[in-house]
Amino acid sequence: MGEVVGFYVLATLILVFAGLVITARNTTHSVLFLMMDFLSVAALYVLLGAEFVAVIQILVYAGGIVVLYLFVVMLVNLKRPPESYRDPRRQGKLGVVLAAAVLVEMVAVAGYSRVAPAPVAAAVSPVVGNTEEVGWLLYTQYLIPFELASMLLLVAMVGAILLSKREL
Amino acid sequence: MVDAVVIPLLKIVIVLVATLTAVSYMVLLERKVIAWTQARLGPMRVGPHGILQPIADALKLMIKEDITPARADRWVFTLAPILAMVPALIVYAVIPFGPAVEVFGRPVTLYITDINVGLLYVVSVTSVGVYGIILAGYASNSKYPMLASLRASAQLISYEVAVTLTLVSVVLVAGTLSLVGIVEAQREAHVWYLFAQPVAFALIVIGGLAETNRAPFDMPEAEQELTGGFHTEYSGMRFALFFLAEYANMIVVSSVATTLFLGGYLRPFPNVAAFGVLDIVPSWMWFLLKSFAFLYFFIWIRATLPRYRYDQLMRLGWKVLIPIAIANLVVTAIVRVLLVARVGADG
Amino acid sequence: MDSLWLIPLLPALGAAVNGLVGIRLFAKRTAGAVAVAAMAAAFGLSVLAFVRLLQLPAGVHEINQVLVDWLPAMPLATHDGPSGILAVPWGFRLDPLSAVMLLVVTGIGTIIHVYSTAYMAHEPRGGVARFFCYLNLFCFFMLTLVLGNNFLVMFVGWEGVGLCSYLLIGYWYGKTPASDAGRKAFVTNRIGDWAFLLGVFLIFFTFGTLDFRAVQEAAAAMPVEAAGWGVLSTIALLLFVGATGKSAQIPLFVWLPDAMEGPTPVSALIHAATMVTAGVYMVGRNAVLFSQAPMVMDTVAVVGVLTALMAATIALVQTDIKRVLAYSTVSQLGYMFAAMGVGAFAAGTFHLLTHAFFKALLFLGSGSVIHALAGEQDMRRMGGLRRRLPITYATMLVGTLAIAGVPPLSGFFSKDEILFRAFLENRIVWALAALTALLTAFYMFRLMAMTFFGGGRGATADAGSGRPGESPAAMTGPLIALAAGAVLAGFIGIPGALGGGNAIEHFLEPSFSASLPVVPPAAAGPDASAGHAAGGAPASDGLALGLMLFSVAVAGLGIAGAYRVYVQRPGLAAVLAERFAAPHRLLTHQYYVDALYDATVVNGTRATGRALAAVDRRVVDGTVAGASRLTVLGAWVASLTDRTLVDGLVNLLGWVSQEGSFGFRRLQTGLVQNYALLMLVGIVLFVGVYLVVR
Amino acid sequence: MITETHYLVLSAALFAIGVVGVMVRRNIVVVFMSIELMLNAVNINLVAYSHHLQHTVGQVFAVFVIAVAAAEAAVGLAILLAFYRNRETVNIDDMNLMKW
Amino acid sequence: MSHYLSLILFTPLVGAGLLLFVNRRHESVIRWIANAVALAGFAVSLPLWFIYDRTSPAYQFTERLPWIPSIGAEYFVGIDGFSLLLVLLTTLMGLLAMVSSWTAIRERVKEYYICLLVLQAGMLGAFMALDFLLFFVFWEVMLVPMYFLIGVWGSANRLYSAIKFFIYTLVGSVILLLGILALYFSYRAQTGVYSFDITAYQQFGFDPAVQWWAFLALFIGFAIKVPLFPFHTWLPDAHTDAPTAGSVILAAVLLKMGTYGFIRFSLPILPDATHQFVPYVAVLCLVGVVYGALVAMAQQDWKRLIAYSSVSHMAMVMLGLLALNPVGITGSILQQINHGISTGALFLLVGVVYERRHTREIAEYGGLSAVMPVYATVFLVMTMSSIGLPALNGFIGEFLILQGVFVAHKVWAAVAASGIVLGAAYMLSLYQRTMFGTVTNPKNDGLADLGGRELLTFAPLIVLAVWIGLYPKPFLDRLATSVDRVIARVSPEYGPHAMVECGAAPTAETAKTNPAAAFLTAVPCGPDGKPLPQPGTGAPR
Repeated sequence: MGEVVGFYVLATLILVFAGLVITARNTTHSVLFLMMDFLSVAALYVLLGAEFVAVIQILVYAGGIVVLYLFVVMLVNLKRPPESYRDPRRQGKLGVVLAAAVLVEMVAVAGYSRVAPAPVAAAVSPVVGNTEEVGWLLYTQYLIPFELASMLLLVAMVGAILLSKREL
Repeated sequence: MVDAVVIPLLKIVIVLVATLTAVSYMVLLERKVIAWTQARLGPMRVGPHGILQPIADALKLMIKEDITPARADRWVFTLAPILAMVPALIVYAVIPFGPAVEVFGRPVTLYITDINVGLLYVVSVTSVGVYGIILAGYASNSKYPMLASLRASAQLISYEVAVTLTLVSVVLVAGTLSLVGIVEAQREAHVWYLFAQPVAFALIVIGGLAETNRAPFDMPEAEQELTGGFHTEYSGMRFALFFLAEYANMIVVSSVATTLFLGGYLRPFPNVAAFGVLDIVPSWMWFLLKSFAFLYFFIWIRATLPRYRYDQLMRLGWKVLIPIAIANLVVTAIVRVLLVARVGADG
Repeated sequence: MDSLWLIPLLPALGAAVNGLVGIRLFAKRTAGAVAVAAMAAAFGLSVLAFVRLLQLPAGVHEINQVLVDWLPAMPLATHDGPSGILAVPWGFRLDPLSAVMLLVVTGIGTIIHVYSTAYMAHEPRGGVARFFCYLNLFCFFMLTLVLGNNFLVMFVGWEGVGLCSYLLIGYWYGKTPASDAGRKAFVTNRIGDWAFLLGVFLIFFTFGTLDFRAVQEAAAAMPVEAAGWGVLSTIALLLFVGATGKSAQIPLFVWLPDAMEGPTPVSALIHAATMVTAGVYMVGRNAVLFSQAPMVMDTVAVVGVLTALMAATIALVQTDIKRVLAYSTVSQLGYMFAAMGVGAFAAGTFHLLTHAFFKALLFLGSGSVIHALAGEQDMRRMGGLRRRLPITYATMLVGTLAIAGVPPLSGFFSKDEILFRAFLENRIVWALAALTALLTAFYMFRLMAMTFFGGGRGATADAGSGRPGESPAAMTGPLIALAAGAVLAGFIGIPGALGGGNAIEHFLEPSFSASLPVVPPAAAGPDASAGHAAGGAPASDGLALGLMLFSVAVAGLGIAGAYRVYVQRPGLAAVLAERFAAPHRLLTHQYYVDALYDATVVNGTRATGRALAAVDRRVVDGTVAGASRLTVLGAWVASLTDRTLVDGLVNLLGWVSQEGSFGFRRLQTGLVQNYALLMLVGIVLFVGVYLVVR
Repeated sequence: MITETHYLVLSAALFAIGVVGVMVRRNIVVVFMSIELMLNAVNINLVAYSHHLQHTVGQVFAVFVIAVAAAEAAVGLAILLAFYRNRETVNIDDMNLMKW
Repeated sequence: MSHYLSLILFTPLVGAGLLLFVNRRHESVIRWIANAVALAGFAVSLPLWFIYDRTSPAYQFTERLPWIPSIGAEYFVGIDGFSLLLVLLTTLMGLLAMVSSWTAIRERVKEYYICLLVLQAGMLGAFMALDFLLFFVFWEVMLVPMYFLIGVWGSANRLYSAIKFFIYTLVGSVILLLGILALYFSYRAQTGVYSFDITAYQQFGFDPAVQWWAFLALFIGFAIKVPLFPFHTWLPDAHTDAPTAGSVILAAVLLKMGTYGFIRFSLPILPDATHQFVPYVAVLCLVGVVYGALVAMAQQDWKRLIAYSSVSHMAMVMLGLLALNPVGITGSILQQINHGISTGALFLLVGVVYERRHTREIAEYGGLSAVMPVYATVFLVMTMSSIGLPALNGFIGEFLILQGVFVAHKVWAAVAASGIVLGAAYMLSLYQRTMFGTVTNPKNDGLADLGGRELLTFAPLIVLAVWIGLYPKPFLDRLATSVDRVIARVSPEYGPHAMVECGAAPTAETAKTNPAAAFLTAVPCGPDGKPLPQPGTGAPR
């Protein structure tokens, strides 16, 4: 019962906020809605029993990435109307149609697909608790992808610094 | 029903009221301490030794006109103080003021909840607190608040990295993210982590000062440069919220630092029976005493040190604190792997 | 006294102290004191060593001391197969010959060091220390030369004294003539050294050793090359060429007069008393070897006497007081070589000894004059100094009489001995030597007359009354000491004819013979080869006395002539010069030898160098450059082909694909969202296919 | 009863909203944010399946996705800043120089 | 198997790698690191001097690993006496070159030091390699940093000189490679083994025809490097335009590669061809000695003059090898060291004034003795060392060479010895023109004398010059067995070094020939246990 209510409330919030993100005229408001959206998603994760991902979602997305967006928004378009020029070759409407098609197709896929709930052994890790499990997997089975991800972050960091500094 | 709803609600109310009261009196304390430092008396008029001053202040702020600047972004202008205040308050959900005690024959924990990612929760919630400041600056549509908010956000994000890295080393020692777990780990380790992780403690203190925009890192509200900082355009109750949020954050930082490094609600030498006499002071009292010491330290620092320059601040954060934090983390990890018996099943 | 090596080491230490510390820190007096102390100590040790030598048991005439390996044993073929071993130790040897030289070098060296402390007193502080550093270093090398027991150690000293001579001549390096003279001296010497070195190589190749004693013995064992030219002659000639360089004989004498650019004590020590006699010493050292090569001996005698005569004639017309003395030195060295050449090794050495005294005395005296006249060296601007510089005058007079061969001064005995031996050996040599003696007496008294007699001229007059005064005691003292030596040195070699025992000759005898049976001088026959080897006095006392009287007369004639021309009738010299203008010019230009050398050897070498440099640049390097140009040309042709033919094909392909691409490129709008749109189409299709197929 | 299908539909809807944002908006910041929305949709999917299958690996991948998203945001915004400095605009239609 | 040589070899490379990670703007950090690495390189190599076993004829400290097994190439390093001295010379001169660059180089400091370090590694490798292909690789490795040193940090005409240097030596290298391959395939054809192992080649008798061609190829490759007349014209240009450190390394070490090549490869591997070629090569050497000296006399450029003097001296070194007897070869190797010391020092000295005045024109100087007395003194010592004044190092080398050559061929020695006279002429002329006279050029008035750092660079060279001059035995001892090995190949008529027992009392014979021997104690023993030779021994009776 609580789960159902929670899901629908959160789903509504997520979709509404997402819609507001792409429709708000003011970019700052878009960013704010994005933050709200992420917070809602984080709550959804809690609902799904993934506290760690939820916290990370807040920490990284809400606390980091969105702040970054906010920062950039403040730096680049405070006063100017953002969308003055429109390229005629860009098929925006066609995009919307295609998005609808994707939605339909995906829902269809979702409707068709039925994955058996327990084909995988439930407890592969010797630790208990959500965070511990994630950590365990990260540092054993997915160690190399994890290191690659950290490498990617490092490269991205260096790249971002190089790109955004005027001169070194 | 009582356990699930009433008691938590009661605890929330108590914590909120206590916090807001404490915040009010923090203001008074600060004014008094600084006055004494500067050989003045401080507020003396309202009540004996100005003891009622906070009430007067609160009244003043409530009845003051709440101005919204003409070209401000109204919604955001209002949202900002709320976004500043809310994270400061909801962090209290995981602060352990004391262990489980018996109240009216019913076991009651002296904390609202204990989640297993408590520390991460604290970090992530405080990281949201930065929005209040940025949005305040943005929404005011005015240059000084704008500058202040950019400064503040950069500062907060920068120091968050150092603080988080430092916290990881504490977590490494404790083996858990739960704040109660960390306190209990200190009991089992027979040592406050102040002594096990002195470097981390120093980093947290410095980082905490920066995270709460306290002197000597009070750049976002540097009066001399920015005419009051990000809340220049604010007045009345919305200003009061910012004001309260800052002090609430101070209390949060003190509480977390106490929990992590000073053994939280534990009395000194919790495992030594000979000091059992100290148990006459209740555990939550120990917690408050330690936190108070921290708060006092904050005020003391403000009265003592001059403000940093902004570039110095950033250099300190990125080039000193973060490398030290990483080094500390590495050393801790190595020591942990080599010396300390590993928890859990390590294959 | 097993520490011969200490004798050269002491001056080396003095040089090191003065050179490393003194130039920066020492006061002038300190620098001088250090150097003098080093030399005095070396002199003391030398005397001890000499005494030790005298005390050796009968039949033993040398002290040999080997320190360490210098060149360790290495196999090297000699003329008789690959079994030879080249090994050279740092070895020192004291025998009568080297003992005499040792005493000369350390004794006169000490005196001149003392003299220098006063003479150089006006130099800047660091300069004095530098001077004494060089001077001590010179003594070190000279002693090494004297004491070395093999050719290579001797060569160390041989070249080392050359270096010091170079440095000391160029002591006033600011003066171009001084540095020129230094370089000239060094390079000229090097030419001699070239021959010397080749001689050394040949010695090893022939004898398989470089040790003096071993070489002498081996040479003595070989037949005398009286008839034909052999390897010993070659060796001897090469060594003699080396000696002509060091001792300023024809043809390499030109450097010595120029060397007078150096400070006067240097001229006295190096270019009169010690270094220039190294050649004589070296010939003496290898007396046995030379004796085996009579043709070379004759060459030595002829070259020596010719040099003596030539230098004496040049000295007649020189006006620079030091140059007169320099030519006089060349002349006297010629005398010594003549002596060596006629086999009178002991006489030559004796003359070396006496010459060291009186020539050093003369140089120091001239230094005193120059010092008094504040640097004036031109005799035409002197005169009448007799009263002003009484001590200098007196001592120089002693020296002059000695060099002129007036009995009983030292020069008389030594020179007379040489003349006597030459008379026996080779009358032509004797005649020329006698003529030289006449000239010597003449030009020396010319020098005295122009300097000390007559009225004040030029510099003397300029100086006015009161100045110039007599030089300080540190200068006159050495003069007196040397004068005493010039008077007394002769008495160690009073010939048998005068009732003396000719002690020096007996003393030196072992050095000039191999380990052959010692032939008593009286028993030696008039036979030429035996005479070379033994060096006795085979003629009667009467002849000896007659020759003595003759040479005294010759000396007297020279003195009288000079007195007549330069004192009694001062104008006569100019008249004579005018009358014999052509010979006079020839003499004043030193027979144009310098000019000849400059024109041929020096400029020839330089021109060759320049020409070769041009060849190097144009031809040798030009070939390289030409090769590179050819390569570049080839590359150009290749690149032309490449551009037109090969590249053309590639370009064709490129052109085709380019033209084709123009059509497709419209697809690229550059708009991100268009690309995203295409992606989206892909997704839709993909998922659609998935849904249909599943 | 909420099944994983609900989550899938939610995620599909969120994804579609993101797609629309990418296709329609010309403010590149908003386009970026739309991409973040799409990534979140993916994450919802992953976490939902993690829940459904009772296996943590989905969350692990969600963490990876977040990491990649952070990297993408950092680099993307840096490029955007560089572009903005040169062109004084954030209009995506003005960014069409990368063509033939 | 010891890894000691690899340690020495890779120390500079590690330093170069380290420098890659230093920001180019931190010039003093770079300087400190580079100098510290060079010092470490020298310090690491120094123990070789002491632990090298001078009695063993084998290659020592060998290290052998497969490198390219399919063609038989190996990582095979080891040293004998020759390479011992040259390796030590390399590390020392590398250090000094490094120290001397402290203030001279102000641009592209980082690249400069990396070049120097890589160059040093290349040189060390070439001296250590016992695998022909490995040697060739190091030989080529040296080329590139030197090219950059000249081309980037050189003076006015640097590009021309750099390219000339590079192409000229590269041509030599290519021909050298042809020679190497000829030997390689010939070896394969005769033994069926693919190998570049020099130690095997040195034991192996190659077919005379192959020897002839291989010698010719090797000769051209090495002669260009020596450089032997008429292949020398790259040298003056390269020297003139190279920076000081480049000149120093070039003169002190790089030129030795050529002569080292002859002694390591040509002579022992191709003894028959060597005998055939000796007269022709010797004529080139003699021409080189005289020609180099004469041309040097006509130079107006300080560095050019010294460069031509190098041509003359290196021709002399070559001549010593061609004597094909122990003394000549020993002298030749010692003279390589001497030339490294004295010519290296002379280039350093030019560098000192060049750094102050930025001209090498001799006419621009004069009277420096007055303003720079210490400098003049050091210059004098090194000039004397260069022209072979006895008691300094140059004499020992020249004497041994000439003595050896004299035994082999008298006329050669007579002609070569004239180089000594000419050497004195041009060097003293240089000395006079620069040091003597009064200061006529006002720009020279205030020139600073040698500073502490500069003096420090010269101190070891002076010490070495005097040491070798007075007591070369330690150096010659270390060469003895290696020389024997080469001699056994080219002049088998010589046996191994004669060894005389020491410590014995003087024999009757000695006592007879040397009466004073009674005053001596027993035959003294040298520090190495060998007897000190007595005068008179070895003389024919």
